[in-house]
Amino acid sequence: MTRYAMRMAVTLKSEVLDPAGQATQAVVNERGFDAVGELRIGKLVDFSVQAGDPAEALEVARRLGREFLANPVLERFEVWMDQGRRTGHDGE
Amino acid sequence: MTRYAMRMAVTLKSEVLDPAGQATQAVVNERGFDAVGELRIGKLVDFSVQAGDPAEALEVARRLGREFLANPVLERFEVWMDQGRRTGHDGE
Amino acid sequence: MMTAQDVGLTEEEAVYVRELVGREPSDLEWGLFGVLWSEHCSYKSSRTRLRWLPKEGAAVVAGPGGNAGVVRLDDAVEVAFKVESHNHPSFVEPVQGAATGVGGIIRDVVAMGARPIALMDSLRFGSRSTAIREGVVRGIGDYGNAIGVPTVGGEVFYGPGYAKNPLVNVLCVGLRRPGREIGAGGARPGEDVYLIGQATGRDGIHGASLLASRDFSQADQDLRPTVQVGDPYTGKLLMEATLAALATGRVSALQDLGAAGLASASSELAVRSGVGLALDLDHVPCREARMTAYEIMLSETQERMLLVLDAVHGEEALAAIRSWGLVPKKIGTTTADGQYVLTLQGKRVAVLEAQWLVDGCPLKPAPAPRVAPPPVGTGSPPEPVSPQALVAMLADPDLRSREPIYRRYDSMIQTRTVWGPEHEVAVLRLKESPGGLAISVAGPGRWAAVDAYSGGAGAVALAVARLAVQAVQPLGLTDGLNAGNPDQPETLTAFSQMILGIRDAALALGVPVTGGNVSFHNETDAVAIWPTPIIGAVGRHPRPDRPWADVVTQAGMRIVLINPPTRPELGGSVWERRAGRLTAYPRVGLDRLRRTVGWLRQALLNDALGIEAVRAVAEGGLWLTLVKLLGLGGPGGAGIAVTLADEMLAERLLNEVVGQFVLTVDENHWPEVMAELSALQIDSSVLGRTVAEDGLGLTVGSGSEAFTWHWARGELLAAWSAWEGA
Amino acid sequence: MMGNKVAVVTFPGSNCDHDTVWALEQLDAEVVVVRHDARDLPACERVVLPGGFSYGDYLRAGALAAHAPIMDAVGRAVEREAVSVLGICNGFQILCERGILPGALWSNTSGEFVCRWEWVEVASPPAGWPEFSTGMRFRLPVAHGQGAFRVQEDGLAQIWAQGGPFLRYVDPTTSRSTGYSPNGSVDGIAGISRGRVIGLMPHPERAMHSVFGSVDGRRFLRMWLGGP
Ligand SMILES: Nc1ncnc2c1ncn2[C@@H]1O[C@H](COP(=O)(O)OP(=O)(O)O)[C@@H](O)[C@H]1O
Ligand SMILES: [Mg+2]
Repeated sequence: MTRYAMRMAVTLKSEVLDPAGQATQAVVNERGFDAVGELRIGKLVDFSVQAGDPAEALEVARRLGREFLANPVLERFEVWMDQGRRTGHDGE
Repeated sequence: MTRYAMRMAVTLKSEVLDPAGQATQAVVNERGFDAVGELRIGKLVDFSVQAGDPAEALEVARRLGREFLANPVLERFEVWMDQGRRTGHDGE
Repeated sequence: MMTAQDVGLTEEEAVYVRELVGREPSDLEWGLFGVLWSEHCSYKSSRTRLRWLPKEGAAVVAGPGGNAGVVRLDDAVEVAFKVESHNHPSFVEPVQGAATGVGGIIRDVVAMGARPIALMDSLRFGSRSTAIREGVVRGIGDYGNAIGVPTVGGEVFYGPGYAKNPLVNVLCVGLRRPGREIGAGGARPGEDVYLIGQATGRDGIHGASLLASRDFSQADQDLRPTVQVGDPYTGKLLMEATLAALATGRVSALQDLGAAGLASASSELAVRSGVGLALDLDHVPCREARMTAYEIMLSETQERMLLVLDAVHGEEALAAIRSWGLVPKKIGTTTADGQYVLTLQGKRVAVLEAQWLVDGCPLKPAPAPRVAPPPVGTGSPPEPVSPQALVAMLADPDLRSREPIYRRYDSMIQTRTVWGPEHEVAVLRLKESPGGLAISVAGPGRWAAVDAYSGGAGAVALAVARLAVQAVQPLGLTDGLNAGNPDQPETLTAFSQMILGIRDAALALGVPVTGGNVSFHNETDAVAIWPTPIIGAVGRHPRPDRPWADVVTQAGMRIVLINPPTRPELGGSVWERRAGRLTAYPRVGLDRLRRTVGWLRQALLNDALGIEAVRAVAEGGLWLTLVKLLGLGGPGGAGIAVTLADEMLAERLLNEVVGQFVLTVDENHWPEVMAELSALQIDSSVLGRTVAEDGLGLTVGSGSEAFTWHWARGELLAAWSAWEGA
Repeated sequence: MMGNKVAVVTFPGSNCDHDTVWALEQLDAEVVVVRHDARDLPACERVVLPGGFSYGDYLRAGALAAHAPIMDAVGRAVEREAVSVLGICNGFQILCERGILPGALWSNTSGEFVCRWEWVEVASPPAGWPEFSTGMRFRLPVAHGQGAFRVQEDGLAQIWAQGGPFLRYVDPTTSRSTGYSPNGSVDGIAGISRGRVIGLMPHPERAMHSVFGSVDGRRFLRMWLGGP
């Protein structure tokens, strides 16, 4: 079994309004960042999955996204292996 | 000027307590996802930057992270160009 | 190797430590002395002065010394209450600093075996510190709302010294049944010591203990510990688990973990209980790998409690804790040998006497109290009063509506709140007793800016006056004392004066001080705050289902001012500050106030006197009191028409001397009221009457010289509530 | 009238549970408190999911509680139409997260928690509760950070096609319910129903006595219990 570092992006579906993102963008534009646009705020979930192989780890991660981490009414998610990140159990 | 799609991950520093991640992981483990560990919840900010070249866009994005999007006391951020994502102004 | 300086001790203190221990202490031992002898934990500059405060009172069940004071409300209910500051952390990280401040004072109240039922917060900011203010308000809401304790009131004031030294003082009130005393003092040798709650991380090491015990400057940025993050969810489980464990009757002693974490909690528990303690640090659940003994002992991770359980029946308490999803960990035992021994990986890493840590620090002597003669309470020449200036004043940051702040707090949860933050005193109806509870908090910082004595006395006077308008006698006071660097002689003198003012007022008004908090070093880049006393008061409300009105409700009532000013006393007022000056706040006439509140408490209960609405004059003076009497919160029941003499108009309308009350009295009963007042030699003057026409009318002068200003309700309301919080 | 045995479910972090029990008991309901980790509901006609911050409202309000074992039991009972369910505030959020009610409750547009009194109006009485008639108003407090009701476009159309949402906020300045909300709810929706399941953001259990500002919560809960 290996521990795979995973990263999931949970974002609002593109047709869904993002008031928080809009408010942040308004502030940011006001404070001189006028080149910044289309700002939207989502969630980023880092976690590890103990699995036999990468495919299995991804499968677990996807199920986690569907059942827990994203709200299907308004959100979508992408998940990927985060090779750069070491999990706490590596080399300790 | 080109509009570059950027993505920023804002995450809690590793030594900072993440109550949301902790509680989420506990429930997730209890409900059958026992292979999942080290779960931490951060923010994901998608935005576009209008700039002359990618380097300039990245520079603006980094400044945005430092000055607005991340709280330096608790958080760190990474930002990257998100080639896959089309910004709203392309072909729409 | 650790040096004495590294842990914040002075040369002399280090010499004294070596003498006590009789050898060169280990790094860990130095660290323990460092934090426990810090200003924050040892009270070395303040303890000798706090002794001046009166502690005795008929209702006092537990005075200063425990985690919170406790007073008896009636046969069914005792009230635990205390104010705690979280000033430094709120500057470093406003949201988490304020949130953990709320969590910390809630745990203090729980540590007395009481269920927290209400919070009030007293905040101070620079007038342009929007980001800090918004963060603090969010943090207070995040924690209080989620843990389910209503925020029923508070106060917010502004001043330049608070820009880089925001103050976040939170008052928590809890209830317990009589006979349920618990504290850190009940452990016996041979019992088990348990730690429950959040796993220990490297959070806030040196935070409250050392950082809050020195001034803050840019150079200290590196010293910034890992910021503690509040976790109201774990806080809620911990609160319920602790109360459930206590209900089993199997808990011998209890101590929350606050400043200086396990080091402070465990040594204090050992000293209070008069037992030795052997802790095995390997059993402390840690969030991070390879934490050192030093880190484990000094960590200020929130949401933790230390319990000592009955050796025979402790299992019952453990089961109660587990039912709330927490995993209690046994981390040591109490012993008979009086020693304080810490073990890590089988090695004894510290062997001390807890007494040395808790009571060993040499205290700074306090000179015998000497009260400076009162300065002449004239204030300064007033600006001309104009209707425009009066309206503009309603939008002053110190006076304007606080609704944009308190609407972000849940003020109603637990369904006891009869009067919440929109009133100047909180009134709670209790499910536990037919009597109610009234809570007030007061401490305008300006009042202590020039004369700390009169500011201290004024804060006590106002807290008491705010209860008196609900016929409530305070059972006890809690005091949050905030000041700059105590090593500066002027700061320490002002601090002493502030305590003396509190003492004199408490004595004159017959109220004991049952606890409080001291926060020094509110000083950044050599700019210090005004000495800031914050007083909380609690008492039994005689009829919580029917509070006395604080707004006019019908036309045709007389409007009366009790104790009208006899001297020009604009010192310390908002009006004066708006004119660019700040002189000493006047000395409150304490004897006059005592007689007045004594009369009010019985007169209000006497329906035959026909007193309808009543308000205490405070910041903003008579002017703001009249505006609020109009009832800006809702549609008016009536309008107000008053007349004031032309000479000294500003002084009459805008002085902030506590002791003045505005009453509306039924026309027919006015003679009886007047007779009672004159029998007690309490001055009063009739200001005018409530009228059918809405709005506020002020006639200045008399006869042919007289002129009248009139403001529509909407105009006043618009000015007062223009602020939208951004 | 149905029996009045009511199960009040508590999750770790629920904090309006005591207030809710207290309110229901004043209306002579027989209340039994059920833990989040129970596998089954007790024999009862009604279930209340009270307000609070279950699991800290971490991740999303109600998201973690939606997976608690007791919610499997609630879900089964709803499918069998064996119980009436009332979700108040956090309870409403849990019902949406579980998919028992449509839509989702998102962060208030202001980004801030809001605690204040609001008027709400019955837009469409839930089937089986003739006591609630269209246009009926209640003055109730709200206290939430994530109370903006949101739904996909077709979801909203569906709600209206089926008669409309249960409750909408009333604009305090115009006294009409035309989309005003304290939190950014779509169409000013304060509560919805589906079958015998009702969810609402305001807190009826806090409006049981005039001394607290209104008795409309008492009226509301009495009707929900099947009384006049
Ligand atoms: N200003 C004060 N007035 C009265 N008592 C005080 C004051 N400051 C501190 N105390 C008392 O000293 C004791 C220790 O206070 P503190 O260290 O703040 O407690 P804790 O660690 O529980 O927060 C408490 O019993 C408190 O009531
Ligand atoms: Mg304490």
